[in-house]
Amino acid sequence: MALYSEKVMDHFRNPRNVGIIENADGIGEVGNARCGDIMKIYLKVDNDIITDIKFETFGCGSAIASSSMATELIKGKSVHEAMRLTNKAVVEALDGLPSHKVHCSVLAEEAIQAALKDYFTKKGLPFLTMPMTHRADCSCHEC
Amino acid sequence: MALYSEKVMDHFRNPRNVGIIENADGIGEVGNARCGDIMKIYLKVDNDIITDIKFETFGCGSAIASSSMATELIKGKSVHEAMRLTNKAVVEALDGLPSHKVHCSVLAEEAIQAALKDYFTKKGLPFLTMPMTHRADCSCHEC
Amino acid sequence: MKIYADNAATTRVSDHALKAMMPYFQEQYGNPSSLYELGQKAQEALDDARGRMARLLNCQAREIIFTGGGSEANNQAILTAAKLGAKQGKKHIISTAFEHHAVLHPLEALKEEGFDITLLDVHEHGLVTAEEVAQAIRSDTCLVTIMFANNEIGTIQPIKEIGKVCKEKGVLFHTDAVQAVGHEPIDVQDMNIDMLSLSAHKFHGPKGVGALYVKRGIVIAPLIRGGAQEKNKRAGTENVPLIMGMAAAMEDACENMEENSVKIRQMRDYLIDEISQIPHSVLNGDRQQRLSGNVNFCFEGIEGEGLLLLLDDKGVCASSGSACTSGSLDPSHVLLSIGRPHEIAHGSLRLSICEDNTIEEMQAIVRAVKEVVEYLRSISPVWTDLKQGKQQHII
Amino acid sequence: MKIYADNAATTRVSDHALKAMMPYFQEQYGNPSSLYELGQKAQEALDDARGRMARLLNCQAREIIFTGGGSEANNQAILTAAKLGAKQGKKHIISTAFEHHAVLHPLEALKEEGFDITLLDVHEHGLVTAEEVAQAIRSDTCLVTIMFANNEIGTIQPIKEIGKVCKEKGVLFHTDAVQAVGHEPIDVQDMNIDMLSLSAHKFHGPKGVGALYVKRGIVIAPLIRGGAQEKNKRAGTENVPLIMGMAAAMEDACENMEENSVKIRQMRDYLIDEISQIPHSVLNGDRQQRLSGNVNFCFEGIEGEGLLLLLDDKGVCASSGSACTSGSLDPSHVLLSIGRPHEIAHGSLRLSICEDNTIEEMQAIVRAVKEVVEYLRSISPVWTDLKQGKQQHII
Ligand SMILES: Cc1ncc(COP(=O)(O)O)c(C=O)c1O
Ligand SMILES: Cc1ncc(COP(=O)(O)O)c(C=O)c1O
Repeated sequence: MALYSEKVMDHFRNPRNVGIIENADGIGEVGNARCGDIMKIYLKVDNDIITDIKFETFGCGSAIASSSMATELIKGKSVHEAMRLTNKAVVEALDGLPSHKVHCSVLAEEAIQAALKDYFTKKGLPFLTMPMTHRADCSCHEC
Repeated sequence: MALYSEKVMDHFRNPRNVGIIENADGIGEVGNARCGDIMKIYLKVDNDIITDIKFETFGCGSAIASSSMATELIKGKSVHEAMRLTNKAVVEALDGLPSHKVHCSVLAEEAIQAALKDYFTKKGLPFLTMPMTHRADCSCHEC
Repeated sequence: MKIYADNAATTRVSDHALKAMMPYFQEQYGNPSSLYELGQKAQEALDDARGRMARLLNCQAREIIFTGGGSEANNQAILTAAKLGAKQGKKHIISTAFEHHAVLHPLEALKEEGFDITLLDVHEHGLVTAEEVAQAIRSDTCLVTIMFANNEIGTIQPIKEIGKVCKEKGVLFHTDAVQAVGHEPIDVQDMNIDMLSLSAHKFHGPKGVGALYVKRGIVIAPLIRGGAQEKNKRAGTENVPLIMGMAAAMEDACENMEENSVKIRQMRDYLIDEISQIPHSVLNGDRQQRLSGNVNFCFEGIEGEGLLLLLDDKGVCASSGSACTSGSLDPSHVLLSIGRPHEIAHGSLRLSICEDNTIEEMQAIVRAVKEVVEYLRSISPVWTDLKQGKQQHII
Repeated sequence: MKIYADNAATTRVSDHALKAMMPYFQEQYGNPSSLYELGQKAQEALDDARGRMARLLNCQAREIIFTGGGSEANNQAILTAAKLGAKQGKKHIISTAFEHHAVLHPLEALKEEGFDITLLDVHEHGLVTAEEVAQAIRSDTCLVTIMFANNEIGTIQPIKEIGKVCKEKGVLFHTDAVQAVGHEPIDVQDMNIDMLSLSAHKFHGPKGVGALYVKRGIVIAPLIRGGAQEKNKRAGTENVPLIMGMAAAMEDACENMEENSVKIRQMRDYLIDEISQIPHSVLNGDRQQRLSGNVNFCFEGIEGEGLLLLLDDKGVCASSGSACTSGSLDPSHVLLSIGRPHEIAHGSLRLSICEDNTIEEMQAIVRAVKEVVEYLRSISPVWTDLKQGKQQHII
């Protein structure tokens, strides 16, 4: 397939960490069905380490692959490391995305940020978002 | 060839009555080189009968074929019969001409009229042209 | 093995069409405008193709212009009507909300030039009525352009009735029949069609060639200007081989139409019946007034692209709307036009079948669709919410 | 046996080009906009063809738009420049008197829209100079469009020098290179060409497909609107097979250009030398600055159509000007532009040869031309007058 890299197709066809975590320590959901993409991330955190992570995604091939790759990239990492995950890292790990699909990687980053924020909030800790100047704009015309 | 009928191609390839008559009794020349068509008709008349007729033509395939056919149609006829030759008769005898080539048959008619007029004039006889309402217009844009 | 179920996007060139093209690439390759035999033979071939196509539409050969495809034909038809309209001070055009972009985009361009465009509603079933057209016609209407059959949801418009209305009101009527030619019976005279666009690659002819029928007496505006080809109405050396392929394919399609559509409709109905069993799915477009080969569904809780990619993995070639907008992230304007909300419109599947398909293929398609929809729902947060009652089902 | 000597009208599709096309009619027939593998493979093929053609022109792949031929490319280039010009209030266009109708007719249409068109004189040799272009450029000039090589008399314009002038003056420069691509070395960057039109069937590719090169940064106006193909610049399902044939043919033509042109030029020079011996004949167009394969003569006292028909009878396929105006009764505007009087311009012959021709064929052509010219003069009243001194020879 010319549209997507082998890596994208692999993560799309065999997404890692699909599912739900009951009693998750942090949950983040971004996107909306109008735009055609929703990602939901569930975190299990033990001693600041992300011991388990799951996702559910409604969206195109690259949205599913981005979710899968993003969860892989932070699984087993500390929440602080996870906060530094950028969409760029996701795109690179996927061997690239077509330009009109880059917004999927942005969504994945945002979903993880949202889950982390939920985790910090639940713990009563302050949450400082990273400056996200590197972000590609969402190119969906509807939102 | 789709452009021209078999008849046209036959008269173009093997034109009848090509040439010059020295001391002709009537000569007619019509058209001009600017427009791409010149026909010249030579008549030999004996006792009002066209005993010989020749033509020279500068022009396209249908101009040559029209000259050839027109001369055939009046050869051996009386000058009065010849005066009634119409371009329509030439077109019909040729099994048709493409619409943008009909003016060639008109030229042939005119060339014969001109030659007859010359004959009558030389004889000091009045010459009454036929009303030529049936004529297609010359479609050459230059004249 | 691959199952090709995207015949509305394009079709495989038939053996007969290919055979009709072959002599014109390397043997009868003359330019039809050339005087010598090689050229005149090409001209004769063109004349012959034009005559045969005209017969199939019930028009005269000189009423057909060959174009580089359906889009070009649509653009030229609309330009023609706009030029004629502008001359008479009539700058109102009526169309529908779910036309192909090759109609909508030229209309948008005309809007910028001061034309007033009315896009009729196609309602939930994807159909307009002749009465609605009649009501929309104004004294300054210069064109009604309504597609014969929709390319996404396959609904067939009441063209004959619309033609009658346009004739009565004296308004030009164009129909984009790209999806209909070779699939539905068409008679331009009986249906009072003034202009009609067609494209060869939708009926097993080659891509990149089409035709525009324009009723005698209508002054056609050229879109491509230059040489005197097509009686000065469309410049460019004629694409002789592809035109011969188009004529052959159109003949086959029209002559075998009845037989083919019985077979195709049977497969289509099987697909519709089976896929309808998937919970929270909905057929798009009227079930009766639709192309024999068109199936179009929306599934709640999933998005179309993933569906297509996984179907491809299972050997099924399908689409989620029109092929030419697949790069876009927006949901199909056609599905929105029949009132599907955005969230549903994203999850669509079009299957378009032809006489070369088999019932075994249909069974495989149904299996694949059911599996893939179920899988994608299993990883969808939307579906989870629906299941848990956190959101209400729309369909 | 037929001798084809009208390669400027169209060419025979090469074996290689045909072979490149064949897989895309019945096997890789997918729509390049489709998501599934069959479609994506077609897309990859298109990308590949685009890249290969770009390399041959020394431009980037994204600077190439595929079109339905040379006429369409010319129309789109001119439309693009006109739209850009009109926006800036610049409505002056410079071209030459002997452009192809696919340039002249769009320019005439623009004239009606208020554009001012300067057609440069091409002088007796059929050449313009860069200085003349420079002098004609005004502050409101939005486009210079000058053909690379003339289709009738084969003269090659000083494109690089003209490109330099246009660059210096900041004016868009388009060249109709339909007769030059595959025959003359072209480097759009080195030559400062902003837009370039080409057509496959002039270099042993198929008819009905071409391309427009547009330098990055120039906002291209669509001529055919609709789907998102060609990045929204040219709607319509891509003609994959023919595009593949075009790329293959262009590669062959460019790669073998030097070798071919040595051979072709030798045959051309033989023809010119021999035909020049016919009394009262004249070569049209500069002898040096001309296409390797072009021979064009006027003969006094005869008319071209008869010449062509009789040559055809002798097995020689030739033309008297451009193929696409052969239905016309007017003499060629190209011959008039180089100052040939009407009476001479009617009696023209174009022979355009390619690498598939042989020197034996050239000998047969020369014999045939000599015989036919002599015969037609023998039945021409004009020739009689010239012989008898009643008219003066012009040539
Ligand atoms: C110089 C030139 N420009 C444009 C064209 C038009 O090309 P096409 O016939 O592919 O539209 C031709 C030939 O027909 C040509 O010789
Ligand atoms: C309804 C309709 N109109 C127009 C077109 C455009 O035809 P083409 O791709 O031949 O330009 C298509 C298909 O692409 C279509 O389905």
